[in-house]
Amino acid sequence: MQRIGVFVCHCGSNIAATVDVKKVVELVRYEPGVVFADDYMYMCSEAGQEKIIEAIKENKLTGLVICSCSPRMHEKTFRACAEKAGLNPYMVEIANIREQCSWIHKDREEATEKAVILARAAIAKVNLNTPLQEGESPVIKRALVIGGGIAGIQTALDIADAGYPVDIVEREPSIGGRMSQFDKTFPTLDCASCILTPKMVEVNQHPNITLYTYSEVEGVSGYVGNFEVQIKKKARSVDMAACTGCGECQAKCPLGKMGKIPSEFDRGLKNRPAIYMPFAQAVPAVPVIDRENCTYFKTGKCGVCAKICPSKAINYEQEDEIVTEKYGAIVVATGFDIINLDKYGEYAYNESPDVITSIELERLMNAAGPTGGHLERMSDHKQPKDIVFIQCVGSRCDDEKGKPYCSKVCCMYTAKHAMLIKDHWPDTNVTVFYIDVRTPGKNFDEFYRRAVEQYHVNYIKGQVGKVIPQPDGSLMVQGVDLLDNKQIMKKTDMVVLAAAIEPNKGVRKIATMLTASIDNNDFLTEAHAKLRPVESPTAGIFLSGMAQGPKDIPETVSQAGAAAVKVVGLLAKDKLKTNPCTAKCDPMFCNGCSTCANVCPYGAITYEDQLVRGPGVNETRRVAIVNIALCQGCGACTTACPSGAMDLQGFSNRQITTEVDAICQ
Amino acid sequence: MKYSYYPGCTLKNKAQDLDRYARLSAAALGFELEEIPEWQCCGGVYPLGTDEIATKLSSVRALNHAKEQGQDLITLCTACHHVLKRVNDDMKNNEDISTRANNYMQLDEPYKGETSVKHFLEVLRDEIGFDELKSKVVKPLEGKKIGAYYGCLVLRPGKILEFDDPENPKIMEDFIRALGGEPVIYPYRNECCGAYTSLKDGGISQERTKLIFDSSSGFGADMLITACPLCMYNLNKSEADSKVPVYYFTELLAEALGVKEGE
Amino acid sequence: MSVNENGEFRPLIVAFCCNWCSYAGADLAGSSRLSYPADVKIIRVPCSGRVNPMFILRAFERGADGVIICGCHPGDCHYSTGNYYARRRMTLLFSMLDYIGVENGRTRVEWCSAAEGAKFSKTMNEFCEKIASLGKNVRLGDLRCKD
Amino acid sequence: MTKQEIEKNVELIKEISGCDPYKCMRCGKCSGSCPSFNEMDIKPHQFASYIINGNVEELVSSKSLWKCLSCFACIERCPRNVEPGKLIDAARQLVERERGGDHLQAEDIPELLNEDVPQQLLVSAYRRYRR
Repeated sequence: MQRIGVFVCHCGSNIAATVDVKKVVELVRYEPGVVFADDYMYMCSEAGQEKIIEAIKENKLTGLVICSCSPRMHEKTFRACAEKAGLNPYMVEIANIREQCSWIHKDREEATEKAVILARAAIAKVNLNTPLQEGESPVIKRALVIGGGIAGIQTALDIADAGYPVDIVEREPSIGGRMSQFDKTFPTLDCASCILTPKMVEVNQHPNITLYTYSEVEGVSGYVGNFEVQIKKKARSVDMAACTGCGECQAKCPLGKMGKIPSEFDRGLKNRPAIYMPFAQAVPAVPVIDRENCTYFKTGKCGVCAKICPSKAINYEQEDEIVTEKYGAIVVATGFDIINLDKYGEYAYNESPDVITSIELERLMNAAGPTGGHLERMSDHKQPKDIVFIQCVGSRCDDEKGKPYCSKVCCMYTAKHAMLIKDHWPDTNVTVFYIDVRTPGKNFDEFYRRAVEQYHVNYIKGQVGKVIPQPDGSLMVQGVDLLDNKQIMKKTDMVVLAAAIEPNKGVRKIATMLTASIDNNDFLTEAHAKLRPVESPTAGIFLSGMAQGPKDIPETVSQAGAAAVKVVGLLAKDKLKTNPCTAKCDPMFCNGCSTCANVCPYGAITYEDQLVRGPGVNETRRVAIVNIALCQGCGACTTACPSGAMDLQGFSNRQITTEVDAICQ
Repeated sequence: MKYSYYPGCTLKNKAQDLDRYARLSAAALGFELEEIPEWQCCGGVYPLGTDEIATKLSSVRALNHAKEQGQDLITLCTACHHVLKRVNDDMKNNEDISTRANNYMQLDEPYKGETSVKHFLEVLRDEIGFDELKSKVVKPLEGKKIGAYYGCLVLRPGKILEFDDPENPKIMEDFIRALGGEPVIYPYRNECCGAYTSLKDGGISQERTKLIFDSSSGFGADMLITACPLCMYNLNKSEADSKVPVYYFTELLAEALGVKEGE
Repeated sequence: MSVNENGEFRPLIVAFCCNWCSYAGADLAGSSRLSYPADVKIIRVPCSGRVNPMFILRAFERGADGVIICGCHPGDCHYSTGNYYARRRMTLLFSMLDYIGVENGRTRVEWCSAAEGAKFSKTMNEFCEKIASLGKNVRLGDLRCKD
Repeated sequence: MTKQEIEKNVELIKEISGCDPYKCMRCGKCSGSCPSFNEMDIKPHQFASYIINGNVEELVSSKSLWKCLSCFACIERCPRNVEPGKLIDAARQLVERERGGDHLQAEDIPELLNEDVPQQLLVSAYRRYRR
């Protein structure tokens, strides 16, 4: 018989305001097995834990029930506390009377009654708990970073500097990501490539970093400390070792002059050859052949690049290659893109070349961009004298077209764009239509105010209804000034749309492979929104950058560093404790039918011939064996098992049944 | 192919051309418009109120008739198209309206939005196909720069009508191309002409139609086509200097198919 | 099942929630203060695939008026496939239960992610309303437990 | 209107329109789209706040009711699914359903007619302006 102690937490007034904790203590005191019951203001506090330890020692407790917040919050805390007092940590059960009781019910009597029932269920379960021992599994001391933008780069550098090998997998031919497309960065206006390029070079030269560019993650298996990942290195058609990056090939590619392939890097504002480096500072400085467009791959004729390459690096025969590597931790830094604007026909983005997105404007203002940094209209290559910015295109929407969240960076980059334009071409009129200007961040509001006060950028509160291309090539912007209560018809030369940010399209596939959860907007979810912001709920998976939610560069770099620290903390361990709540087979009932192995997602079940001895049985037969290093404790096998031989420790059939009984009294 | 056809009030009267040329063209293209017997007026306006039931019943009758015939329901007038499609959507997706309307109707089998409502243009695009139409053209409208005037009722709300992209439609432009004309794309093609208020309040329509003609003429249109008798009336009444002739799209269709003078 | 002092029927509802998505969704409903009736009592399981039909039968046997199983959305299962097994298994079980008189409305499988606190609360409210409209469950009860 | 009447009318407008005015974030895209903006005294982006704040009396006596063209531009473009066009239509219903609320009298029709007026203009005017 267990000797159970029940501890009811007030959680300040979080629980006590709705649940009569004293009454709970009185009512559970006489439950079977309970020898001690008490309440306290904050059970999770130092003093609260001391109280528990004392009670365990004084009353020789063998099991604990803590009636408190969600086990997802403090189960670990109380298990550690039990362990301190010499009790097996798996003899602790939590009755969730905060999130699932006091916070959602208003009626005190009702909530108290429910709290008692939840406590009873936990007590009933502890009565059947058995001490469980955590296993151990080794940690592979190597990390994988998916995505080579500023987030991935920073995470990889920090891990590598701590002394652990890191691999970066980047889908594009070069690392650098979105930031490499930008011109200047807010709020200090330093040049994006000036601060990014050195980091890219450092990544390339770091002895602890291996780069897989033009590569994608194809498959992931394993678990924290022990992932096995397949990486597909797409055929570059260029021998990386031989290529010197001289650029002859892309200069001579006949398709370069024909201007048929829009450059992805320049967002279609410029064309590129079929063999290309996305931009001059690409890392690695090795071009790729875009096989879908290359004449040689389409018709078998051409071969100019192979002929002129001085180092004979072109290899048309190269094939995709799959590399398999093992990692202890994986960081997802897949970044973002902006939404497709096809559904926003009212802004004439598809009709007029002079309606552009902010990223296109970055390229247009970038000295290395398609116009050499000269701001011009794509229709007639004239410098615009009047520019209108439209904010929140697809952000903060509650319809089918847009995104419900604030994209967070648009207010600041628009202020940046406005100031840079005014700086270079002071006689340009700049107007910004905004709903709200959101500038939380160090020196951010000052930055925005500078745009208004020093540069006289015209900020109009109100949204634009329609952008109307005019026969003379200008654009008429029909919007509203909500503060003046006037409809505005404004003639302009160029319109820049702050399109909503969305997670990179590939993230869904990657999240599925990693069993990392994503939210309704496809952003990766954190293990805890406040307390574990750079970890995925799936152990061993970490989050860095925009993949987790909209954020600017300073925030991304901080998060990237935080993710790196978490990874290093994991890799620094030689062994990890494994979840002891694993499946266990009772050979007495097992007939080796293989049903369990078929449903096990981890391949943790094997079979062996065993001598089974029991009442009326004495034979050697095939029975299931669970590999506890692989078993993750999902319990699929226990439900599938036709003979009831398979059970899950910590969530056994008897334990759950007794919980059902306790609730249905 | 046979379709149930809902002409609507105006096509029997002021907009007989829209109707007549559509029938001639349909015959030339090999499909038949079978007019619903004893159809009732749709009311010309979709009643937005969620509690408006009686005003939707005439549409439900037409829709149910098409269902009984096992045919799709075709309209030409954009207002009828708008009303019928939206009522049909209510009958399909709004349980409350559907139940109450069916309670009134006392049909043998309740109507649940089974009929598919199509605008004549949609039939051309989705059933006949513009390529096929192009091959049947005998008198292509060569050299004609034609602006399509959609108006509002045929496009919006896009998620219910599902006619075309409500902000950047192209069905009428594709139609013009199929007839051999040159479509002129101008931004006011989906802006309202103010027609609903023109009976009591002509001022707005004058202002709106001027914007429409200025924009279309500015981009080089020699003529406009429309599917809406209400827009036709309004555009015709415009006093804009930039005014160009306006035709029903079916008239150009009949002309291109060489059946305009037939009868 | 219980009847409160006003003679009002208070259903007894057991919810099995997987640890990774729906239990977290229930927590989120709590921290967002999105209420649902206290009639719902949640039992935490590692995965919806852990829910043995035995548990559901036991609940009805002991007087539950409704049982709901919540798991991760298809494709999002923490263990990859557990919810698919749960879905298939429960389809069969529920049709069997319906056959013996435990109406389909009393049993339900619902997907709820860790981010869907609002959905969790909405689902529970709907389910409670449904059970309240169906009234007390009279089938499967273990008569030995009754007075 | 008494306080009760106002509350009743607010509820009625919400019910008839099927819209939730609380979803409005005051972005003004409706007013930036409205072809009749300059004709209106209460502007489309204000409809929601008039209802939220219970200023129903002003709203129902506003000329905006009769100036809306029912072009659905605000409904199409509203990023929050508030759909101001439906709100103003519901306010118009409220007026027309009152005794004597008709905005168009049958005896006025002959004067408004000309030989080109299409039938649907009359039909729709009847439906829009009369109970």
